[in-house]
This record gives sequence, structure tokens and C-alpha cells, in this order.
Amino acid sequence: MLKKLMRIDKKILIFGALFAGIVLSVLTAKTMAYTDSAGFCKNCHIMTPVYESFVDSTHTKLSCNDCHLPHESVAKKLVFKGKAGMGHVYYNTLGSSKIPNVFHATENSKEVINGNCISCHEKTLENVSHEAKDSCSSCHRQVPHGKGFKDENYKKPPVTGDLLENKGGY
Amino acid sequence: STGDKAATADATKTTGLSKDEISNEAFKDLFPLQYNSYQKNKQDTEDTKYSGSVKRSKYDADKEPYLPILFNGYGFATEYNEDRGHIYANEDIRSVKRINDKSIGSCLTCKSTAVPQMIAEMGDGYWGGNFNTDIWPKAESMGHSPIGCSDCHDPETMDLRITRPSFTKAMEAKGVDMSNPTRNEMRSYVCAQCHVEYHFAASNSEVTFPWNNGFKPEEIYEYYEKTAKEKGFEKDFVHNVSGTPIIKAQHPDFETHMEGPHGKAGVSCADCHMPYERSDDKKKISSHWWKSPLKSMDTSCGQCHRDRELDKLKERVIDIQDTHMEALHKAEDISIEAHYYVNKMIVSKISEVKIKKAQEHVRKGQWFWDFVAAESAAGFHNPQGAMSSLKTSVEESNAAIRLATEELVKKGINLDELKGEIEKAKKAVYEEKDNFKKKEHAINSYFPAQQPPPKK
Amino acid sequence: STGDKAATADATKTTGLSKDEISNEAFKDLFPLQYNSYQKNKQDTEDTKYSGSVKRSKYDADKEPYLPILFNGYGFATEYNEDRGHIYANEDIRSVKRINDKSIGSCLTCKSTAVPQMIAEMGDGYWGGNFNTDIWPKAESMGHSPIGCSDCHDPETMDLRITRPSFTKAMEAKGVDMSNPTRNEMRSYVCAQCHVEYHFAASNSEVTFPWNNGFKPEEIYEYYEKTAKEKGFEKDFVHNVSGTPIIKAQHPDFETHMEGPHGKAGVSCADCHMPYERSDDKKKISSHWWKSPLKSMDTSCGQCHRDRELDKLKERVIDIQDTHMEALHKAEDISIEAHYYVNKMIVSKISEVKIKKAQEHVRKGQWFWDFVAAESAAGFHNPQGAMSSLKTSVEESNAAIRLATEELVKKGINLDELKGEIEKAKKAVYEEKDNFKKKEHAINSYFPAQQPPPKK
Ligand code: HEC
Ligand code: HEC
Ligand code: HEC
Ligand code: HEC
Ligand code: HEC
Ligand code: HEC
Ligand code: HEC
Ligand code: HEC
Ligand code: HEC
Ligand code: HEC
Ligand code: HEC
Ligand code: HEC
Ligand code: HEC
Ligand code: HEC
Ligand SMILES: [Ca+2]
Ligand SMILES: [Ca+2]
Repeated sequence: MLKKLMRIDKKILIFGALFAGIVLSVLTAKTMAYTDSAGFCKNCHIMTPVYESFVDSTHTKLSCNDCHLPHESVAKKLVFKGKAGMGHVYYNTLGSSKIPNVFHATENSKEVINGNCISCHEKTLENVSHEAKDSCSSCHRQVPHGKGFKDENYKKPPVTGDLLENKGGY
Repeated sequence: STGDKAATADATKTTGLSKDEISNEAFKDLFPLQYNSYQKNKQDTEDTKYSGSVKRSKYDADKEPYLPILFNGYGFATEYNEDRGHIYANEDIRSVKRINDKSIGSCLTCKSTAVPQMIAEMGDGYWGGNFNTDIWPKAESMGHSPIGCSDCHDPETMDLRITRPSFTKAMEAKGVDMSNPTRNEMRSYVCAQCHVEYHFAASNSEVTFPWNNGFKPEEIYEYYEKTAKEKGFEKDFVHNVSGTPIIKAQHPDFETHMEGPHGKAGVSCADCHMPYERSDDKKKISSHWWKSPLKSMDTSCGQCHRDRELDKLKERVIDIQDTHMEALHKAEDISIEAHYYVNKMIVSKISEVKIKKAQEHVRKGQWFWDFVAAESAAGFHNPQGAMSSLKTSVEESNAAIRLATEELVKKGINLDELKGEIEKAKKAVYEEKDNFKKKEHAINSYFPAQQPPPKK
Repeated sequence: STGDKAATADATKTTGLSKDEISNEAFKDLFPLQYNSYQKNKQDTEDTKYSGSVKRSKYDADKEPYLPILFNGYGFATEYNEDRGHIYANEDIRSVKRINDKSIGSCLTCKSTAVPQMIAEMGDGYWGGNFNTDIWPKAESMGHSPIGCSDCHDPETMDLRITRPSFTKAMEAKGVDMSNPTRNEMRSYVCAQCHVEYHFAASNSEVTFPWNNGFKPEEIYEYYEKTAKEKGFEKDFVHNVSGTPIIKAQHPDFETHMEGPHGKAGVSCADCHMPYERSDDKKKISSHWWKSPLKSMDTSCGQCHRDRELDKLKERVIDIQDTHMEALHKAEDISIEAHYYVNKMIVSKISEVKIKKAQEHVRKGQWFWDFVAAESAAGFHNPQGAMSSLKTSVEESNAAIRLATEELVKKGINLDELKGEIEKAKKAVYEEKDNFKKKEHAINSYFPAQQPPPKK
């Protein structure tokens, strides 16, 4: 990642500014909560599909980062958040041509998420060795993004003019 | 959600294009992303294990080398190629030797953007018109494109639409309410205008889809045996080896998909064949490069099968296809035997009644493997259903052979000689290098041609 | 992961039970939830469309009424019932008429918790011991349970474990490293000790699984034709109608599952057949009530297929099963014909060489449908694979009939009469009300018995 950044010169300033903004915003508890929330994450239109599948799930009341950041210690959380945030912002400013078509959680992410499932659901897990597979999502494939990209709109007749309106922009 | 946005969008907003626009180039500036994506259909250099976009003969040794026997007496024994990008549709139909001086307008139905207007203007004059002298020149003069934007989109609103009336008619005959299809359905329906089994109606040569009883091969066969016959259509051709009146199956992709695991789960053609992909400026579009999804597994499959390693998933597809193709070749083999056994019955002057009965089994045997062979996904669109069709094929071809065996042995015919001659004919077809000559080796002095001479 | 938690748990903590504990009741107080769940295996009052837990004959008209013909000459033509809960295993093996005075210890292998210790103590004396006089009384005196906790769990640690050495041996012969199976694998392996195809080794009657070449029916058939024959095992019985040496297939659930869509995706038996469920006090356990998952779709399927309407998903399962069962019955029918044709060859004194050749096809034809019929999920565990096996069966049975037809007609036999007699025999079997007498109608004066008289 750093190597990639070094090769970029002109746009590095913009990127730096954005990144600094995020680091700064971490300073207050309020922005901290904000940058954990679904509202913040969905700012990025790229996050729209996961946001939509999330609000349609049993976990809507949570923040994205209840799952996506480690919670064992504040320090660990911040380091992870900083790294991940830098990635997302980098892609959206300088590296947009490298944004993947389909997102997949990184190995790191997966580990963090799984840890969070366990810590919330400790009670459920107490009596049963509820860990038959590598991760919770091998069975709970649809928690909370797994309903696929086909939301309710696909089940209704198409809206006239929709394709013209969205002639490139999902 | 995006749907709500659109619902409130100004319904009168339009492209500014004429409602009769049929040239792809007219859409270029308005929709550069989709237009550029469409241009990728030109790529025809990479094959997958069983499909892909390289134009090469289906008779190749690693594909289906015995088709010139199995379709003997029909155009498909003369030239039949792997399909490729939509952009080639016009070029390919112009060059293929299946088109001759008697070919009709109906053949253009799924190739050119001029067709909907021609149907509207000419009616039956379009379906039955002469392809070479009338229909093609007219389409060219109209400035048509090969399968293009206007085939699936309303040029004014870009809404998906059905432009081939045969589809709507057939769905209604099947009992499907076509007044208000969902968006999800439309994402398959636009494809189902063309990627379906058809025949030309006896009365007016209109392209007709045989779905009254359902989409399964046995349901469609029943349609041909009853409904179509009642309307005067009983065959596509008379088989030159066995004299059997044959129904040729053509690309029943939609029918097969609808009965398979994905179709039943509500997955649409566009989900796999037009996956959302990011274009340069971050925006996602629907890919307009229709091709094998095995070349785009990340976007085509990964969006739904996030939890699976795509390499493994691909292995699974190949597994399914290997199992399928092996069974297909076996079924074709038995069908070939059946044709030759019946040829021998005719030569040996077995009773008409017995020959007719054997031919009925041959006809059915051929239908059930051809339905599967003509389908484009080497079994993937419906693994169990395709295999079930092959099983039925094997039953029917064997029924013909059993019947023939009984009668031939009664007449004292030496079956070992017959079997030897079948192997010889197959070998001759296989080894002929010139694809256009292959079909000639399927018949010989031992197995004389059974096709009635063409009507003048 | 929670795995770490477990890893750091006091490794020396044990149940306090003896490592040789084989009585389910000993586990009751320590694991009341699982024990109570296990007791539900007693429920045997509800059937699904093709399976379920009601003890009734497989010969019932809505199941497979012609099995008394197809297994004629073997115990499976005398009594064969729908399987039910694990808790009935001992009761059912005691009462079934397939057990006679010559039955051996090996038959108890998958029924009683006493078996692992008996194998360890008695070695070959267990496998080949007399079931009625020695093995069963000994198991009873040891205080055994029907399929119980100790079959799958180490009584001291409750770790899953393999207790039937045949399984480990066979997996190693297949080339699978068995030193360190994953937890996910163990959730299928414990079942694969029993829910698999087996035969009794010729040398010492040991229960043996035929997996050297793989899990597919054609790979297992190859094992029987080569490896097993080399070791002196060539058949389970001689068929009483056709005189064919037959390999009987038994419950290849594991083999079928592993080659199917779920097995290939890493889904385990326990995922569907032992889903986590909430017990009264809100605690969650693995269900220990092994039954049709169609009775618990919410927990069995819903965990993974949350995005699908379970009603629709169930319809899809029934769809798959309907297609499967129709094909199975067709394949059985052709196999019956093949047996009778060969009977007629024998009666008509056709040459030994031809009869042998026809029998080879009959043997293969029977194997490929029986492998599928013996499997327990009516096709669901591997829809395409099962159908492919049926297709092969149809090919082979027909090959036998074609051969027979040729020879019989040469001898001037009237095939119409033969066909009529086959229908009569089938009807007689079908209409006989007494299940134990059905098999007697499969042979008659027209079709005399072909089984060699039993050795004294
Ligand atoms: C209840 C836990 C949970 C919540 C809340 C949650 N996620 Fe996720 N997220 C997951 C899981 C589980 C995965 C898949 C991990 C895997 O592939 O194993 C995932 C994956 C992702 C991915 C990768 C793409 C994919 O689908 O695999 C993105 C992007 C993402 N989440 C964004 C978000 C955003 C944005 C929010 C809030 C709007 C959010 N998540 C809320 C659990 C959660
Ligand atoms: C500035 C735009 C933007 C914002 C805001 C944003 N993301 Fe992302 N996110 C991206 C991009 C671009 C990617 C793809 C890059 C990649 O795969 O790493 C991505 C990928 C991901 C992934 C998958 C890769 C991984 O790290 O596992 C997850 C999970 C994710 N985002 C979660 C979140 C969460 C949670 C939030 C809110 C805290 C969030 N995103 C906010 C742009 C954004
Ligand atoms: C911050 C706490 C938290 C985290 C992290 C969390 N959950 Fe939950 N989960 C909840 C709550 C609260 C509910 C109850 C929601 C309800 O029933 O409305 C719930 C409900 C569930 C349910 C039952 C409802 C359903 O959808 O089937 C499942 C299963 C589940 N979670 C799995 C997971 C998995 C898997 C993960 C990790 C990917 C996870 N949870 C992460 C808090 C959490
Ligand atoms: C082998 C499959 C499997 C795995 C792996 C799995 N679960 Fe579950 N889980 C289930 C099943 C089945 C149910 C439904 C049980 C029910 O409804 O009674 C369930 C239910 C749940 C529920 C909701 C019901 C409740 O009791 O609250 C939660 C929460 C849950 N699981 C969390 C997890 C977490 C966290 C993990 C990872 C540690 C996980 N699961 C791993 C199969 C699995
Ligand atoms: C109902 C729509 C439809 C009709 C009518 C139709 N086709 Fe096609 N054609 C297709 C589709 C879909 C494909 C691509 C799928 C395939 O090749 O299996 C195709 C492919 C082709 C190809 C390229 C591959 C090949 O077969 O060599 C040629 C050439 C062709 N058609 C010629 C014809 C001719 C000649 C006729 C009239 C006898 C005809 N088509 C009638 C839909 C149709
Ligand atoms: C064979 C059918 C077909 C053809 C030909 C076709 N499209 Fe599409 N197009 C679709 C489908 C299907 C969608 C997805 C619609 C939906 O999801 O509702 C689509 C979507 C679109 C959209 C909406 C945005 C997007 O990318 O999803 C635009 C704009 C578009 N097409 C333009 C064009 C243009 C320009 C052409 C000609 C170069 C063209 N299309 C040719 C089938 C087609
Ligand atoms: C107007 C008729 C028509 C429509 C509508 C149509 N197709 Fe086609 N399609 C064809 C023909 C004809 C060909 C073969 C062209 C050739 O080989 O010359 C073809 C070829 C293809 C191929 C093979 C490409 C290759 O590289 O081998 C795919 C995949 C395909 N179509 C998918 C679709 C999908 C998906 C849709 C709907 C979104 C669709 N088609 C709509 C007529 C059509
Ligand atoms: C779940 C994914 C999926 C869906 C849905 C699907 N297909 Fe396919 N399709 C495939 C795969 C995989 C192949 C095999 C490609 C290969 O062998 O390279 C294929 C092959 C094809 C081909 C031949 C492509 C080539 O390279 O020659 C055509 C044409 C086609 N499909 C049309 C359709 C149509 C029309 C529909 C809807 C009625 C449809 N497909 C639905 C996955 C899908
Ligand atoms: C829009 C969603 C979607 C897309 C896109 C999709 N699938 Fe599926 N797939 C499903 C569903 C739904 C099922 C049925 C099982 C289930 O409910 O999980 C399924 C089942 C399967 C199965 C098991 C069935 C069988 O016959 O063995 C395979 C394999 C598979 N998909 C492969 C693919 C491949 C390869 C692609 C891309 C070419 C693909 N899928 C694209 C949704 C999808
Ligand atoms: C390798 C393990 C194994 C061996 C050895 C074995 N069985 Fe079974 N048996 C099973 C399984 C698994 C089932 C349940 C599945 C089924 O019935 O298809 C079963 C079911 C049964 C049933 C109940 C259903 C029915 O068939 O009526 C009886 C009785 C039975 N076996 C008797 C026997 C006899 C007698 C022998 C010895 C000839 C024997 N078993 C050898 C595993 C085995
Ligand atoms: C046929 C095999 C089998 C039998 C018999 C069996 N179990 Fe289990 N048991 C399992 C499997 C599989 C698991 C899940 C283990 C895993 O996920 O690693 C399990 C899990 C358990 C667990 C862990 C908690 C849970 O519910 O997942 C306990 C405790 C347990 N069994 C007790 C018993 C008792 C007590 C008996 C006898 C009444 C018994 N088992 C009989 C296969 C069996
Ligand atoms: C020690 C041998 C053995 C083991 C281990 C075993 N089974 Fe069985 N199973 C049997 C026998 C025997 C029967 C039939 C009992 C009868 O009908 O009397 C049976 C019956 C069944 C049935 C049918 C129940 C019904 O209601 O029809 C299911 C389902 C089943 N087993 C699943 C499993 C699963 C899943 C596992 C592993 C977790 C497993 N079995 C492990 C021997 C075994
Ligand atoms: C994906 C889910 C799934 C998996 C995994 C699975 N099965 Fe099944 N099984 C089923 C279904 C569905 C049926 C059909 C039940 C019916 O028809 O009522 C079935 C039926 C059975 C039956 C007969 C049940 C009865 O009611 O008579 C047995 C025994 C069985 N399976 C054993 C196994 C074994 C052993 C494994 C692992 C090697 C396994 N199954 C894996 C879903 C599964
Ligand atoms: C532990 C996860 C898991 C469980 C439990 C499970 N499935 Fe599946 N199922 C899968 C996977 C993985 C696939 C393959 C396609 C995919 O990747 O989505 C699949 C595919 C399927 C398919 C499509 C394949 C085909 O042959 O048509 C059907 C239908 C299906 N499952 C039904 C069921 C039913 C019914 C049950 C319960 C009896 C069940 N599944 C239980 C994970 C599971
Ligand atoms: Ca192609
Ligand atoms: Ca049962």
C-alpha cells in the first residue's frame, strides 16, 4: 500500500488532507461515534449495496464498526480504523481505477468480524460448541449483507425512465 | 433506494432519440459506457473448456464430430459453429452455409435490429419473405445493427422492452400473465426473445415457441406431437440416414435455465451474463459484453457466492460440465446406432409398421439429446434436468434398436456386419478434414440415403 | 475464535465416565439436553413424500413394489423396511427376516455400541462369528445401546472419534490423510462409519468399504471388478431370475453427499441432520434427533439459506426428488426386463459365452440403479450424479436386452410371449398382499429359478 502511495505525486496532497481530516476527527468522542456509524460509511456511494443489505437485516440497530473494528482495546481499534480508513479514502481519491468490482472482506477483516460475532453472542455460544466451521458466516451466510444485490426493486415492475436516469451509476 | 429516486423522476425525460432508432451508433454519445462495453463483444480469441467466443466448427474433434451424421439431411450437417458475440450476429448469418436461396425472413428474426419494424410493416410477408433477395437487402437499407440497443431498450426511455411478438404470444399461451413483468423477470425476458427453442409455423412461417405445456423437454415434445401437428407442423427435416421426421432443437437456454437451480431461485440471465462492473469513472454499469461467465467469475458469481472460493466454484462448474458432456456423447453415440439400424430396416424391407414404430423412437431419442446439446452451458443451466433428458434419450434410442434387432434378426441379417459398417461410416466422417464434406460420408452404398428428393 | 477458548480449557477435564462406557443411560445426567434430544428418535409417526421415520415396507405400492423381483435370491427380497431413528437400530436388526442362522457378526457393526470393544477383543472372531448364537448374546451381556453416544464420542472427553476401523482403513486406502481431520470433516466422518456402501471381505468377513478409486458409482464398480475380485470377493448373491452374480449396494449416503453440491461446498452431514436448536432453558445444542431435514427446514436449511423462502426451497427439493424417483422407477423397470430376458436365454440354452456377456451387463445395470436406490435422500444428496448413474444403468440393462434379443430371435423364440410373461410376473408380485410371499411370484414355470442350491 505504501509503495503504491509513493508512486503518486500530484494527488498526494489531496489524499493527505483527507486522511489528516479523518485522523483529526478521531479526536472527539462524537466524531468517533459518527465515523463508526452506518450513516458515515454510506457516505461513500460505493458502500451503498452493503448499506442497503445491512438496513434490511436483523442487525440494523448496530453500527458498522460494531462488526468491522476490533473491540478488545481502544488502541487496537484505532490502529485498525486508521489503516482501513486510509485504504478506503485512498481508493476513492487516487486509486479509483483500482476499485474492485466486487468487494470481499480481507482476511484481516474476517477475523475481526468473527471476533465481534462471538463477543456479542457469547450467551448463545455458552452451552453449545457453536463453532463447527471456520467462521460464523459459513453458516450464517446472510448476516447482514448476504441477501444479495437484488433488493425489493427487482421484484417490482421496472420504473419507467429508471435506466435512463441511472445510465451508469449503481 | 435507487428505485424510489426513479419513481419520482420526471417521467417525460427522454433520450431525444426517435422511437424508431435502430442503429447502435445513435446511442453512442448518450451512453458511452454501455456502448464501449458492447464493443467488447468483438473479442473472440479465448475459449473456455466447453464454450467461449472463438468461431470454430462444432464438428471439431474436441466438440461434437458426429453431428454431420446426426443432422444428415439438414443444414446443421453442412455448417454449424460455436456462437460468439452479439456484434457478429449479422456477419455470421450472412456467411453461414445454412442460408440458401430458399431461406426465409424468419431466419433474420434474432439477428438484426430492423426486424421489429419489418414485422410491424410486412406481417406474414416478413416471416415467409425470401431471405437473400428481399429480407436482408431491406434490413440493410434500413441501416440496421446486429442485435442492438433497440432490441432490448425503448430508444426514448431506455426501458427494457419485448420487441419480438413471438415471445409474448408464447408466454401467454403458457398461461403467464405478461401485463406487468417485474424488473427481475425482464432481466431474463429480453434474452428469452431469442435464446429459446423455436419452429416456423406451418401456415405462415412465423417464428413460434412451443411452450403451451411447459419448459421441460418432455413437455415441449408433447407440444410437437399434439399441438404443432394439429396445426400442420410435424418436422423440421427428414433424416437422411433413417428417414425419420425429426424435430431440431435450437438453443433452449431460457427454458433450461428456468427449470434449473438458478432459475428456480429467481436468478436472471443478466445476473450472470451482464454483471455490474465498475467502469473507469467509478460508476457501475451492467456489462453489455455477453459472454461465458467463467471469464468473469468475480463479478458474475462472486456477487452472490461471496462465501465461496471462486477457484473451487469454477472446479465445481467444470465437474458438472465434464459429467454432462461425457453423458451427452454417449447418448449421441446410441442415437447414431439407432439411425443406422433403421436404415438397415428400410434396406431390408422390414414392414412399414415396424419401421414407423422404430422411427418414432429414433425421433424421440434424438429430441432428448438434441435439446441438451443445443443448449449453451454444457449442462450448467440445469445439471439434473439435462441429465434426465439424456437418460430419456438413451431409453428411446435403445427402444428403436431393440425393435430393429428383433426384426432384422428375424430376416436373417448379420448384425455384426451392420455394427462394423456403422463404425466405418463414423470413422470416415471423423477423419474427413473438409467440414463441408463430412456429411457425405454418413451415407454410402451400404447405408443409402433415405431423404425424399427435394421438391422442385 | 471460540476454538482458542476451547484450546485453553483444562485439557485434563473429563466426564468422569469410564473410557469403555457403552450405555447411553450413563450419559443421561451429564448431558440431559442431548440425551433428551436423542430420545426423540423414538418418534416414528410422520413421513415425508419419499422418506421419513415410519417403519413400513419398501415393497409398498407407493415405494418400490418390484424389489422382490430385483433382489430375488437375497435377503432384501424377503424383508426390507424404511429406516427410522437410531434408537431402533437394535430392535430392528433383531426382528428383520434378513437375519438367519448363518448371519455373521459383521451385521451388528453399525447397530450397537458394543461393537468397537468386540472388534478389539475378538478380531476376526467378531466379524465372522455367528450372529444369533454368539455375537448378539455377547453384546447384550455387555449392556450395549443401539447407536449411542460412545459410537461418536470419547466418553471421557466427549471429543468426536472414529470407532469403526473399517472407515479409517478405507479412507487411507483412498489416499486421504486421516491423522488430523478438521472439525468440519469429523461432523461427516462420524456418520461415514455407517452410512456407506460396504461388503464383507472374502478372507475374514470384515466390513470393508470400496473406496480405493473414489466415491462415484463407476469408481466403486471398478473397485469391485478389480480390487475386490483379486481378493476373492466377486458377488453378494446370485440372482434367482437371471443367474447373475450381483453386487448389492447399501446406503452410500456419504459417498453420494461428498460428490454432490453440498459435499463439494464443504457442508457436513451434521449441518443438516443435527442443526443447532434451542432447548427448553434457552440453551442451544446440536440436535441429536437424526431425521429428515424436511421436518426441520428452519434450523437445517434456514441457517445457510436465509435469503430463500423455505416453502419455495422445499418445493425445489420435492421437484428434484420427483424427477429423480420417476427416473429410478424407469431404470428399475428396464433392469427387471433384462433379468427376465437372460432367464429366457438360459432356458433356451443359448451359448454360455453369450449368457455370461449378457449377465455382465445385467450386473452393471443393477449396480447403477441400486447405488442410487439404496441412497437415502431420493436424489437430493447429489441430483446430477444420481441421474447420471441412472442413465448408465439404462444403457447397461438395454445392452443386455439387445444381446438377448439377438440370440433369442435367432433361436426362433417369440418375444411377444416373453414380454407378456414378464408383465404377468410383475403383476403377480405387485398384487400379492403378503410381503413375505411377494418374492415367490417372481419365479414360476415360465421363468424357473436360476440360483444354485444353497451349500450345506
Ligand atoms: C453484524 C455484523 C456486521 C455489521 C453490523 C456490518 N457488517 Fe459488513 N460484514 C459483515 C460480515 C460477516 C461480512 C463478510 C465477511 C466474510 O466474507 O466472511 C461483512 C463484509 C462487509 C464488506 C465486504 C463486502 C462483502 O459483502 O463481503 C463491506 C464493504 C462491509 N461489510 C461494509 C459494511 C458497512 C458499510 C456496514 C454498515 C452499514 C456494515 N458492513 C455492517 C458483518 C457486518
Ligand atoms: C471514502 C469512501 C468510503 C467510506 C466512507 C467507507 N468505505 Fe469501505 N470501502 C471503500 C472502498 C473504495 C473499498 C474497496 C477497497 C478495498 O477492497 O479495500 C472499501 C472496502 C471495504 C471493506 C472490504 C475490504 C476490507 O477491508 O475487508 C469493508 C469491510 C468496508 N469497506 C467497511 C467500511 C466501513 C465499516 C465503513 C465505515 C466505518 C466504510 N467502509 C466507509 C470506500 C469507503
Ligand atoms: C454488537 C453486537 C453484535 C455483533 C457484533 C453481532 N451481533 Fe448478531 N445479533 C445482535 C443482536 C442485538 C441480535 C438480535 C437482533 C434481533 O433479533 O432483532 C442479533 C441477532 C443475531 C442472529 C439471530 C437473527 C438472525 O439474523 O438469524 C444471528 C444468527 C446473529 N445475530 C449472528 C451474528 C453473526 C454471525 C455475527 C458476526 C458476523 C453477529 N451476529 C455480530 C448483536 C450483535
Ligand atoms: C454449523 C453451522 C453454524 C455455525 C458455524 C454457526 N452457527 Fe449460529 N446457528 C446455527 C443454527 C442452525 C442456528 C439456528 C438455531 C435456532 O434457531 O434454534 C443458529 C443460530 C444462531 C443465533 C440466533 C439464535 C440464538 O440462539 O440467539 C446466533 C446469535 C448465532 N447462531 C450466532 C453464531 C455465531 C456468533 C457463530 C460463530 C461463532 C455461529 N453462530 C456459527 C448454525 C451455525
Ligand atoms: C428465436 C430466435 C432465432 C431464430 C428464429 C434463429 N436464430 Fe440463429 N441464433 C439464435 C441464437 C440465440 C443464437 C446463439 C445461440 C446458439 O448458437 O446456440 C443463434 C446463432 C446463430 C448462428 C451462429 C452460430 C451457428 O449456428 O453457426 C447462425 C449462423 C444462425 N444463428 C443462423 C440462423 C438461421 C440460418 C436461422 C433460420 C433458419 C436462424 N438462425 C434462426 C437465435 C435464433
Ligand atoms: C440483449 C439485450 C440488451 C441489449 C442489446 C442492450 N442492452 Fe442495455 N441493458 C440490458 C439489460 C438487461 C439491462 C439491465 C436493466 C435492469 O437491470 O433493469 C440494461 C441496462 C442498460 C442501461 C442502464 C444502466 C446499466 O448499465 O444498467 C443502459 C443505459 C443501457 N442498458 C444502454 C444500452 C445501450 C446504449 C445499448 C446498445 C449499445 C444496449 N443497452 C444494448 C439489456 C440490453
Ligand atoms: C435479438 C436476439 C437476441 C437477444 C435479444 C439476445 N441474444 Fe444473445 N445471442 C443472439 C445470437 C444470434 C447470438 C450468436 C451470435 C453469433 O454467434 O453470431 C447470441 C450469442 C450470445 C452469447 C454467446 C457469446 C459468446 O461469446 O459465445 C451469450 C452469452 C448471449 N448471447 C447472452 C444473451 C443474454 C444474456 C441476453 C439478454 C440479456 C441475450 N443474449 C439476448 C441473439 C440474441
Ligand atoms: C447462474 C449463472 C447463469 C445464469 C443465471 C445463466 N447462465 Fe448462461 N451460462 C452460465 C455458465 C457458467 C455458462 C457456461 C460457460 C462456459 O462453459 O464457458 C453459460 C453459458 C451460456 C451461453 C454460452 C456462452 C458461450 O461462451 O458460448 C449462453 C448463450 C447463455 N449461457 C445464455 C443464457 C441465458 C439466455 C440465460 C437466461 C435464460 C442464462 N444464460 C442464464 C451461467 C449462467
Ligand atoms: C443472483 C445470485 C446468483 C448468481 C449471480 C449466481 N448464483 Fe449460483 N446460486 C444462487 C442460488 C440462489 C443458488 C441455489 C442455492 C442457494 O439458494 O444458495 C445457487 C446455486 C449454485 C450452485 C449449486 C447448484 C449446482 O447445480 O450444483 C452452483 C455450483 C453455483 N450456484 C455456481 C454459480 C456460478 C459458477 C455462478 C456464476 C457463473 C453463479 N452461481 C452465479 C445464486 C446465484
Ligand atoms: C457399514 C454399516 C452397516 C453394516 C455393516 C450393516 N448395516 Fe444395516 N444399516 C446401516 C445403515 C446406515 C442403515 C440405515 C440406512 C438405510 O436403511 O438405508 C441400516 C439399516 C438397517 C436396517 C433397518 C432398515 C431395513 O433395512 O429394514 C436393518 C434391519 C439392517 N440395517 C440390518 C442389517 C443386516 C442384517 C446387516 C448385515 C447383513 C447389516 N444391517 C449390516 C448400516 C450398516
Ligand atoms: C451419530 C453420532 C453421534 C451420536 C450417537 C451422539 N452424538 Fe453427540 N454429537 C455428535 C456430533 C456430530 C456433534 C457436534 C460436534 C461438533 O460440532 O464438533 C455432537 C455434539 C455433542 C455435544 C456437544 C454439544 C452440542 O450439543 O453440540 C454433546 C455434549 C453431545 N454431543 C453429547 C452426546 C450424548 C450424551 C449422546 C448420547 C445420548 C450423543 N452425543 C450421541 C454426534 C453424535
Ligand atoms: C453406528 C452406526 C451409525 C452411525 C455412526 C450413524 N448412523 Fe445414522 N443410522 C444408522 C442405522 C443402523 C440407521 C437405521 C436404524 C433403523 O432403521 O433401525 C440409521 C438411520 C439414520 C437416519 C434415518 C432416520 C429416520 O427417521 O428415517 C438418519 C437421518 C441418520 N441415520 C443420520 C445419521 C447422521 C447424520 C449421522 C452422523 C452424525 C449418523 N446417522 C451416524 C447407523 C448409524
Ligand atoms: C444439505 C443438506 C443435507 C446434507 C449435508 C446431508 N443430507 Fe441427508 N438428507 C437431506 C435431505 C433433504 C433428505 C431427504 C429427506 C426426505 O426426503 O424427507 C436427506 C435424507 C437422508 C436420510 C434419510 C432420512 C429419512 O427420513 O429416511 C439419511 C439416512 C441421510 N440423509 C444421511 C445423511 C448423511 C450420512 C449425510 C452426510 C454424509 C447427509 N445425509 C448429508 C439433506 C442433507
Ligand atoms: C452449512 C450450509 C448449508 C446448509 C445447512 C444447507 N445448504 Fe443448501 N447449499 C449450500 C451451499 C454452499 C450450496 C451451493 C451453492 C452455493 O454456494 O450457494 C447449496 C445449494 C443448495 C441448492 C441448490 C443445489 C441443487 O442441487 O439444486 C439447494 C436446492 C439447497 N442447497 C437446498 C438446501 C436444503 C433443502 C437444505 C436443508 C435440508 C440445505 N440446502 C442446507 C449450503 C447449505
Ligand atoms: Ca460461444
Ligand atoms: Ca427413514
